[in-house]
Amino acid sequence: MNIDESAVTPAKATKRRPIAIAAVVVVVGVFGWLLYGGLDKNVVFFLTPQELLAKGTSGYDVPVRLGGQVKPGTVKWDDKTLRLTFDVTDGQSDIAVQSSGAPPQMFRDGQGVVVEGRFGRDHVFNSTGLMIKHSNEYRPPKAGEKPQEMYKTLIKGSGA
Amino acid sequence: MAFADDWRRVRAIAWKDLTTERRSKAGFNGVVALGVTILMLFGFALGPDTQAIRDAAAGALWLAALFAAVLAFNRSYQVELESGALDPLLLYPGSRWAIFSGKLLANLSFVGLMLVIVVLVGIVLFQVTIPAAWPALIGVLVLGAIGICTLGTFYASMASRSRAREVLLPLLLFPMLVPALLAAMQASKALLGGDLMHEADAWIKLLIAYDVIFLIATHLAFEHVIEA
Amino acid sequence: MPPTANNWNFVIAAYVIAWVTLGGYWLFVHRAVRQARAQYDQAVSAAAKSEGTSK
Amino acid sequence: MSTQSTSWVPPRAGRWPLFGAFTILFLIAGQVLGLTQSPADRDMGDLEKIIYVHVPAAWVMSVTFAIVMFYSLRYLWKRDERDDLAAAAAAEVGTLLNGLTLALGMIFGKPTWGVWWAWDARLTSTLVLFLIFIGYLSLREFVDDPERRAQWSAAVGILGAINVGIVYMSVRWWRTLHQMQSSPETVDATYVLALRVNAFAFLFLMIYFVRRRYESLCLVRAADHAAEAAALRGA
Repeated sequence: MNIDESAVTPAKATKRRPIAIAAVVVVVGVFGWLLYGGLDKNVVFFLTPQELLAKGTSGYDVPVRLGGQVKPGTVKWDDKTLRLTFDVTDGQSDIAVQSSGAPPQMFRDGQGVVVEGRFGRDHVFNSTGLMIKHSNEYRPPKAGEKPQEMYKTLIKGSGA
Repeated sequence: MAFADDWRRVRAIAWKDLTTERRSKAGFNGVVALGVTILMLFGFALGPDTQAIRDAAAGALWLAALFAAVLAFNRSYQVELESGALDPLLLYPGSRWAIFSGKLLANLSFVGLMLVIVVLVGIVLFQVTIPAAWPALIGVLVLGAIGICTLGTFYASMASRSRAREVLLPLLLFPMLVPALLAAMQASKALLGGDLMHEADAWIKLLIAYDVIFLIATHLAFEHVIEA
Repeated sequence: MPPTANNWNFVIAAYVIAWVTLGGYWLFVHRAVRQARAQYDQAVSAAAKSEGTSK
Repeated sequence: MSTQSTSWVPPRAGRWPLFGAFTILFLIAGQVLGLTQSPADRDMGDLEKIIYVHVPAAWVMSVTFAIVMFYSLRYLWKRDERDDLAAAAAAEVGTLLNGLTLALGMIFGKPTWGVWWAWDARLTSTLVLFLIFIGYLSLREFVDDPERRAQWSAAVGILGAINVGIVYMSVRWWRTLHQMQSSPETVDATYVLALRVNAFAFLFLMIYFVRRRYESLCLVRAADHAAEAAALRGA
């Protein structure tokens, strides 16, 4: 054991230590720059309504994801045509979304959603996919409250 | 002056590798042919929609370049392993990282040249209109090539000395390359489309950061990898 | 589809996958230990024998 | 180059089987607690029960890869073969938990989010981590020289384990479909107890798995050493 110890450890290791430390500092520095230098902009999974509207004409007719809350009171479900319309809001701006098919079961007023599709020139977002973005809260229903009441009233009688 | 010695070693190793490649042009021609073939296959896969092909051009170009480059990385050590030249190389006095730098430089020239040809063919095949910001696009190509070659040269030094190197190199390399490839593809795509949404900047920054981090990390780690 | 009817299917699928994976690995680990122990004992006794003959 | 001598004796089973039996009982208690004692969530109903397997698997996966990091660094520092074997054992268990996290997450995602998979930063980085460690395990499989294998896998293991930090922080750094980490403030007290019990049960199970795998890897290496020594002496 004591024979290979000296053979395995390079003799120059101590001499090169300052270089190694400098290198580690640079790596950590670059990593910090990555995180706090505004690079997070391009890794976002979705845009908020305000960000999408801010893009102006370049935001039209390109595939994007839009995320926000379902604005309470705007949900309309047509069980004949299976057409679903609602507004997505981030508190500042709203965008009307048109979707088809029954939504996921957690869909309700005020729920976080992400829709995939294209924002049309008529200022209606044509959705080809609807996802729920739920919070990190897990709570049982309060006394008298029934889970998923909203969904049942929304989809009732659709037979879907 | 010790640094000057190392630098001379870097150039000597790079020059030696490139000379070997120049003498046997078959390797280079084969790699370029593979890159062009993959581009053509992407063309078939995407179908007759010209606009769809244009949109997918950036992604297809980088993937074709990546698959072709992987062949080059294994080759760069294979020559030495077959002739038994790696052990005497390690016995020379001087820093081990110089070997890595030399190999990296050689691979970079090799892959860079391949990339130029593949991109030119890709521009024709995919009917890409060259954007006004073409110098930035060349910058993205250079940065992307550095990212791919740095990790490729590093992992090939292990994979080429294992059994099943053809499987092992992509298996180790591709997951680690995800950030670099994603950034290179997105930046190229944005620039080819005229960069209307001003996305390219952030992706180029990510590429620079990736290159710096892994250039340093691989140089530090190479010593542990090559001595075994 | 009625909203809650299929939920138990997902829950059951998740628990079955978790239990089968962990249980399967449990069996694998114990078999590996048993085999390694046998291999080691055999190697050690063989080494002891060869030491006895060479002396 | 593999001239390392065996100055070490392979570890014994000791009281670890007892620990294993205790872990199993603890895990069963935790799973029963989660399945029977937690009320349905107000939004996701009974689906909430999946968190008692998905979340512990994800948490303990991070701990396991931290162990890989620790022993890989220690190997490069001390050059003790056993550290390499410990890192290998942890990497195997970590990859298993990583795969489990992904599979259970997909089952959780379909009914709650509406999709099996989404290319957001959390899910993608978890998949990349999984693939990196598949590569790590393949590397060990394909390299025969033990010392070479140890040094290379230490390098790959350290580079790979850095990704754990990225996976963990991805939901804070970037806007993702996956929600942020839950904490006792965001999770009702009726769920917290079952979640904690299951998290510790998974942690104990992981420790047990890693220890027993380490034991078997050490035994195999020690058997090789003994055979080598016998061959040298016989020659």
